[in-house]
Amino acid sequence: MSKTNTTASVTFENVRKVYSDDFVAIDGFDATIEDGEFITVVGPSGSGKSTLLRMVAGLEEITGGDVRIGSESIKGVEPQDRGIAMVFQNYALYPHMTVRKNMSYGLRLTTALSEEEIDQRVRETAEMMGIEDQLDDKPANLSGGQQQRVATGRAIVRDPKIFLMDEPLSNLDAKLKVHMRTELQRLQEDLGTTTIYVTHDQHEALTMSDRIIVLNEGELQQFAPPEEVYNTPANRFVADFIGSPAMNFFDVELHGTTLVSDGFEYEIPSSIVDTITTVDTTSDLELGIRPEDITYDASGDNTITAVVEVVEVAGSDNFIHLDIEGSECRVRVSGGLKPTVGEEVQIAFDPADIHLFNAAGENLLAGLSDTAVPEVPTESEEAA
Amino acid sequence: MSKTNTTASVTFENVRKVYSDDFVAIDGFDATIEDGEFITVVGPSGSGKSTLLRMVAGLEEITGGDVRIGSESIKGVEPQDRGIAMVFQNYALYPHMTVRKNMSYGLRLTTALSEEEIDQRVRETAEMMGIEDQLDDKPANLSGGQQQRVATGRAIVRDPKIFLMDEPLSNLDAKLKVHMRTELQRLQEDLGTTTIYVTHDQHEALTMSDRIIVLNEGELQQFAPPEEVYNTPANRFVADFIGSPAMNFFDVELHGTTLVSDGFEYEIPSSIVDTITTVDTTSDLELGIRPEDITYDASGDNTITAVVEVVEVAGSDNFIHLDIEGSECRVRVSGGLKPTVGEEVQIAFDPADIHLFNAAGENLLAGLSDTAVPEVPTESEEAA
Amino acid sequence: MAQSTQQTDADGSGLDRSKSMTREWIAGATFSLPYILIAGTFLFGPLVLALYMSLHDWNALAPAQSQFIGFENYQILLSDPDFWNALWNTFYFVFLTVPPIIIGSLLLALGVNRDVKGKWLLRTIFFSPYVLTVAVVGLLWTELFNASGLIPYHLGGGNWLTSPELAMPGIAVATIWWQLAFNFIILLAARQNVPDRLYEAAKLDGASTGQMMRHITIPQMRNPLVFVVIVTFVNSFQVFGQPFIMTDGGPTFSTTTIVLYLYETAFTGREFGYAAAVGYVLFMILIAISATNYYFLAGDDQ
Amino acid sequence: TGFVGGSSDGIEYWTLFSGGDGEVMKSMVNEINDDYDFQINRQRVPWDEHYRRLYTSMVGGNPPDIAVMHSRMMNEYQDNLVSVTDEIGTEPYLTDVAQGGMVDGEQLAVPIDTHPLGLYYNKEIFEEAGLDPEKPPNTPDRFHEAAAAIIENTDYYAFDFPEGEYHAETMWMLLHGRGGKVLTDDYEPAFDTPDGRAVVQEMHDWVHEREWAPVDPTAGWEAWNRGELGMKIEGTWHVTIVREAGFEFGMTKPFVMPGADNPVTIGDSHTLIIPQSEERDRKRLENAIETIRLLSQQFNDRWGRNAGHLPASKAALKSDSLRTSNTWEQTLGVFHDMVNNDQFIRPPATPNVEEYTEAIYQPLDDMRAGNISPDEMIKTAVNGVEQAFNRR
Amino acid sequence: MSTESSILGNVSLSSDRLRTIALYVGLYGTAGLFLIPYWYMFATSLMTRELVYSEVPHLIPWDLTLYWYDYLLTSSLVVQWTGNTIILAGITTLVVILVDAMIAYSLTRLDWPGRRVIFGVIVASFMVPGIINLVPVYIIVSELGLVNSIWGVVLPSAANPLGVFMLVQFFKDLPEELEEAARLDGFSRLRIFTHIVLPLMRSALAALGLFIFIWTWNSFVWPLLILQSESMYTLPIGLVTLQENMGVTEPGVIMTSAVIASVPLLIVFLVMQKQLVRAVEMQGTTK
Ligand SMILES: Nc1ncnc2c1ncn2[C@@H]1O[C@H](COP(=O)(O)OP(=O)(O)OP(=O)(O)O)[C@@H](O)[C@H]1O
Ligand SMILES: Nc1ncnc2c1ncn2[C@@H]1O[C@H](COP(=O)(O)OP(=O)(O)OP(=O)(O)O)[C@@H](O)[C@H]1O
Ligand SMILES: [Mg+2]
Ligand SMILES: [Mg+2]
Repeated sequence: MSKTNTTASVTFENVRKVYSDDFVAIDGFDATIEDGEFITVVGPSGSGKSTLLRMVAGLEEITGGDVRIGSESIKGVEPQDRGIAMVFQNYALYPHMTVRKNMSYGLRLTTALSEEEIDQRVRETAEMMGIEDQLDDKPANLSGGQQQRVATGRAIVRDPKIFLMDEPLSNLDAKLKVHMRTELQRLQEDLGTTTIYVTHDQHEALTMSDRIIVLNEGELQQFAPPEEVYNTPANRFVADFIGSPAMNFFDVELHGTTLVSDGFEYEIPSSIVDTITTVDTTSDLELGIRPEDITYDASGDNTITAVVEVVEVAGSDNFIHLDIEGSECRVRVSGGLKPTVGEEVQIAFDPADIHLFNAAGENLLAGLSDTAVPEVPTESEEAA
Repeated sequence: MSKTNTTASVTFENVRKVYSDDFVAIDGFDATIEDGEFITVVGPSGSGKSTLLRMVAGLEEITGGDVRIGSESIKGVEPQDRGIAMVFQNYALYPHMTVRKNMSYGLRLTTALSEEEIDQRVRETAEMMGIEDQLDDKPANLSGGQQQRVATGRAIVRDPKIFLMDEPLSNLDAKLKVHMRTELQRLQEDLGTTTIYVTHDQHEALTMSDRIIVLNEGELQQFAPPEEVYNTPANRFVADFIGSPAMNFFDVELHGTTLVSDGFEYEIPSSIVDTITTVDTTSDLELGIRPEDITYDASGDNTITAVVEVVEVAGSDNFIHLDIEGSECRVRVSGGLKPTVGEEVQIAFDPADIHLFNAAGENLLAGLSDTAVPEVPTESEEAA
Repeated sequence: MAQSTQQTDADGSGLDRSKSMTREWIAGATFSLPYILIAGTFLFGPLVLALYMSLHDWNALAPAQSQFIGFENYQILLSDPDFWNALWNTFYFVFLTVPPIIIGSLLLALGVNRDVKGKWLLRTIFFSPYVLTVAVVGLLWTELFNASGLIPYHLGGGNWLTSPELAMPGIAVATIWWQLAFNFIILLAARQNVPDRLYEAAKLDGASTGQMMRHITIPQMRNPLVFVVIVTFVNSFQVFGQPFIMTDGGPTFSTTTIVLYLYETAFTGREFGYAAAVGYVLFMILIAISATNYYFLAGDDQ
Repeated sequence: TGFVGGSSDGIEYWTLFSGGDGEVMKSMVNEINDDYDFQINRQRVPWDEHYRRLYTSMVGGNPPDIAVMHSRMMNEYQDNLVSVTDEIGTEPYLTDVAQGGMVDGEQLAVPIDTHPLGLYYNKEIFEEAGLDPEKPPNTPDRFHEAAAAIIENTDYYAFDFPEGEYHAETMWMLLHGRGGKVLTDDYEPAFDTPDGRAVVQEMHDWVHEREWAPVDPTAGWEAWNRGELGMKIEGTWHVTIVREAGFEFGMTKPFVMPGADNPVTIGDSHTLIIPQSEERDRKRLENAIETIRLLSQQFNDRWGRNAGHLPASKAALKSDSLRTSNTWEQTLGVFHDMVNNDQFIRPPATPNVEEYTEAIYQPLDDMRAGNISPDEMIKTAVNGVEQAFNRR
Repeated sequence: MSTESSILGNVSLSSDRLRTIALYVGLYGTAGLFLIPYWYMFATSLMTRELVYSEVPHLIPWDLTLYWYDYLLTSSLVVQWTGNTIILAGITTLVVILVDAMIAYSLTRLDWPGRRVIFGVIVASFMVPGIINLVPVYIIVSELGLVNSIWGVVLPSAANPLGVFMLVQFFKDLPEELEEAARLDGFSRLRIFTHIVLPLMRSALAALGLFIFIWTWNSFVWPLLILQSESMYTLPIGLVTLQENMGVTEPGVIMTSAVIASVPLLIVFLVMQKQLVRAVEMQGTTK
């Protein structure tokens, strides 16, 4: 990879990865990551997130298709020559070397820098990461957060065009995780380095990234900014995977402008009906609605009757588990509200908040919502 | 423990536990758990939760004080004769025995039941737990949730007067945890067995229990129903420990009816002032306010100016980290709101929502809030 | 950097793949080469040579003059009373040593695992014979068993090692003292690996100490136990140094074990081909014993 | 020297001598090294391991240049030894002894000594038992009397005899005295005869009937060393050991078997051999032969004087230095007498020497330990000897 | 619960105590028996000749002498033998560790065809009784001209299947990410092996090394066959040559030589017991 190639965009072209046991881990993956973007890859365990990252890093062979950094294919390029740096889940710090050696090793082996230059770069990076006092410690003597910083520092010091991070925060406890999250985010904004960040924590994905890649079973589900993924999931999988507690789903059929399920009927506006009726069948639909979009104890038309089953007190909010003729439905209510179990209640929700999926799981309202939520994309730096 | 003693209340009387290395794990613990109650014990790691439970179980000796089940002391009673059953964090299933043998082992050893009776009881319990198909499997072949069910089933089958559970769900992943939580809760409601449930997850504690015991460093901090613990924490420790994200704290001094901190001033009603001024000093106070009790972008009097530092997108909600002249403050806002970093904003909060702690950490408004929140205790079954 | 040439073969995915695979193969082969060479030369080569020798009337001083005789050595062996005597002695020795070593080491391991004072001291004492060479063990116990030695003085029986009844038990005692250590350490570690929580659960289930032993400890330690049983069997079957030093097979060949017999036919009798045949028979017996043990002890798992 | 150097210069010479005779051999070799223009690397190999090592070294093709060998062991090696008939010959040596190195008219081994068995006795105990310490028990009757007197008049054991290999040699010696044999010429056991049974019975009775000797040979050895045992059958080499024990001793002919018309002593001899080797050049071979000549002739009187063995060289035997030595007076005179008077036999070199010897001494040891009867002993030994020759 | 159960409680308490007493008696009694041979060895080595040869065995050397030690140290090559043994055991240990670590690394961390088969063969070779091979190995070693050379002793034991087996278990636990991080840092395989794997596996290698060291120190038959000159002997062989004096045994010499042969190892044992325990445990967990 010649140094003149400074554009650090990453292009995946029909990438395929088959492990030696004929297991297809990534299939037909296409995506283009712009220079400077912070991209998060989410998906359930085993969906191929690490595989994707490791192919970019050169730790796994690419079975089919191609990956390009800038305009040049990475095939045949040695890992250390790809201009990438990686942060591992368990940091992969060399336990027997000091922080200083951990950070300088790669430089010493792959660059022609003098000892002084290396030392200076290590020191600058350590200062940036706030670990200058730990330079002579061994990793085992550092706290989790400090280890994380060293791992990140080791990546930064090599001045890569692309950062690859595989669940870099998952070994930290909850509080530290939040802290390091913002730290990493700031850092990336300062450095402007293209970053691919793997996580299975949807929280991290929503918080940190310019755009999110949602993977499932090796296939790309959606590649969009966080709000879009949250508000306009491309399909049922994304809708279910993103959001906590998860979206409620109900099997429904469309009769005229009414969605009919086993336990309730719900009127929808004709604008939505128009969109839907372009599909083959209207009898095998799924209605999705997020717990926070449901109004508890509503009155008026178009409400649904439900019975309180369990009340989960969670401090700031309570979650009410409702039973709608056999289907379960979760509703988020404010912390003060604590109904008695067995109580009957009316709920309602705004048709603008509903999601509708066909039998194949596609979001039938995706186009509609897109226009209905014009503020997407917001402040992502796609154009950088 | 004679069988005629059917009341399954548990009384701790000045209980003390000193480990052989002179480490005081529990000190002067007093509490009474009523028959049929679901009690959760929470506290940070090392606070003595497991120790407390294990003393009841008979796995640790009681160094001082006494524990009574019903009216009789458990001292000198063999564990298997105490009428208790325990579910361990990692289940402690016998790996080399089938599920059936795991469940029947205790019955076979301690009761005079015939093989058929034992078998029937095991089968009934397994059906209740939904593991009847796994009866002939070994634990290693079960999923985490199934193992959890077996462990619970093994406790239930012995028909104990008291369930002891030590972090029974902590080995499950997040989704399964929520599921098993409601399952356990329902089960306990059906069986009505007194339950002492140890967890370090405040979420579980708030959701599941009739009353919560908050422990810290071996000492009882608060013993009250969930809402009371959340709304009227006995002290700063409880306030900080319960609630996520945690409460915001500010060092303040009281000047007249104004709370003065480094970064802001805040007027409080005189009713509160009256309560406070009974204490020694009013210069060393701490003001606490939960992120969800803060109004973002407020106007009018008594507002505080802050600068947006980080925006955490979490789907349904966003969390804004604000900087108030050096102090950090988190605010929960709705998912749609996404301010720019660096923006200046006004925030406000209702004096009814504030908490005030003295230097010793005591909640100065505890009595006040108690009256302000009359619905406590609500539906807990204390009187059963 | 300098990869411009490789950039061009964008379509050469197969090429790229095989190149990097080949590199890993070469690295793998290079790292294994020393071992493979050495093992081939000094372990497997000789094994084949031994088999070849066992099919010959081997003339060691002039190998070229050796005669191929097929399985005759094996046939002779089967009708050789000395072989059967040695085999019988070996089984007797196995019988005398294996159960005490296993049961003894298990008991000591369980005992030391308890919360006793001086655990470290006890472990050190029980483990220490492990570092002794067989020469020292043999000579030491020869002195102890000597007619004027400590053991006959206190227990009677004259010189144990010259009595046909007591010679083998004497060797067995020395062996037990010496070999217990290894098993003891393994079983101690195995016992310490059994999670405490299982005992706590069993305690709540009302199990007595004996029941915990039978229902938790033994099943939980099964794999190490199987290992220890097999290793003890294999070692006892190959016993050589102790009778070699302590009795030289006597009195009247009552302590001549199979390996001692092999050694003597090879180096005293100079019947290398025949000795190789004895070796191969021993090899088969060891495999059979290990397989049987494994089958009976570990067989019903899964 | 040591580990790193190795040792390939000079003549490799393997001996099995240790203790007293080891020291003597060492000083002889040192002297040769000092006085001659070649070097000898003397290697002392443990007694038990000597032949195994020698054989395996020949198998491996790197034998020493010279090795010590008992003449009875020759059979296995005779095809692979260098003949020295022309260079040395049998002339300088006692005829009988030199014959041990001859195979088909070729001289394959050169003797340095012979080391027969004798009867050592403790003069102090003799005195205590009322016996004349200067009248050695050199006939069966005198032996019997002496033993009875010691048992009668002292608290000591009367007698002891060796275990192991020399146990078998002792039996052979006694048997031969009665005209018997251990093996026929066809290597069949020849001791299941009235004479054989008598000998075995006698050996049994020493211990179990008359209780002259302790059951445990180690106890006997220790008692002898403490000066608490009257008489002991031992070889020539024993003189260097018994001198250390600190009591007055004498030695006589071991004619202890009643009814032996032609009593003999038995003794193998140490010989020197040159294993064939392709690696050895002419010069080296010559040096090796020279070494053998020196050890078996020039230095041979010293070997007798200091190591206690009866020298094989006629010249050495006649030399003044030997004749006037202490050793000659204490033991060698008697041994020489027996050799001169045809009261001496050599165990012949047969195949499987070690095996059939073991087949005899194991049951003998067993019988002494009281485990089997004389009849059982003979039966076991007959089987064992047959087995030793039949296996192949 | 009533008085009944509290009586029961007392009974169980005292039976607990009885059990504890039995446990202590059993363990310390056995430990005492275990120590007797050592005591006898040390005591005899310090006894005068009279005591050694006395009719009843003595446990207390009331008449002390260093005669036997003096005798052994001055009239034998004991010191040199000790040196030889240390050198031999040291070199063998290093070679075994290097060779075994290399193949263990290749078996666990490199993907090449046939490695499974090779690992299986190595595991199986564990079962081969060494004695079968004694003669053929000797023939091969002498063909290679290694007789009477230290390498003739070292090489035949250099490929140690047990060592491979133990190290494979350990290398498996080394996080793969470390190696990947190193590859991204531009390490070659060799460099990964020498700079990452070996340093990180130090304690496992130390445990294995100690095990091999003791094993080599104690080996008898093979060095005896290969080392033909007295000045090259190892301690165990040398000591056996000492007590062979035409079938004469001197208990004083025997026990003293036993002391000299075992004391160095007993000291190593006391100092490094932890590593040794670990090495043994490693074997126990291999199945
Ligand atoms: N070396 C390999 N050989 C065979 N299959 C593999 C290999 N590595 C990964 N896989 C399989 O490929 C799939 C994707 O693995 P990958 O590690 O990329 O998942 P992931 O999304 O990172 O999961 P996680 O969140 O658990 O880290 C999984 O099913 C995994 O079992
Ligand atoms: N057997 C013991 N000996 C000595 N100290 C102990 C022992 N068991 C526990 N402790 C100490 O007692 C304190 C309380 O331990 P305990 O296990 O009850 O904590 P916990 O609240 O259950 O913590 P966690 O949430 O980590 O399970 C800890 O500081 C612990 O180190
Ligand atoms: Mg992954
Ligand atoms: Mg705990």
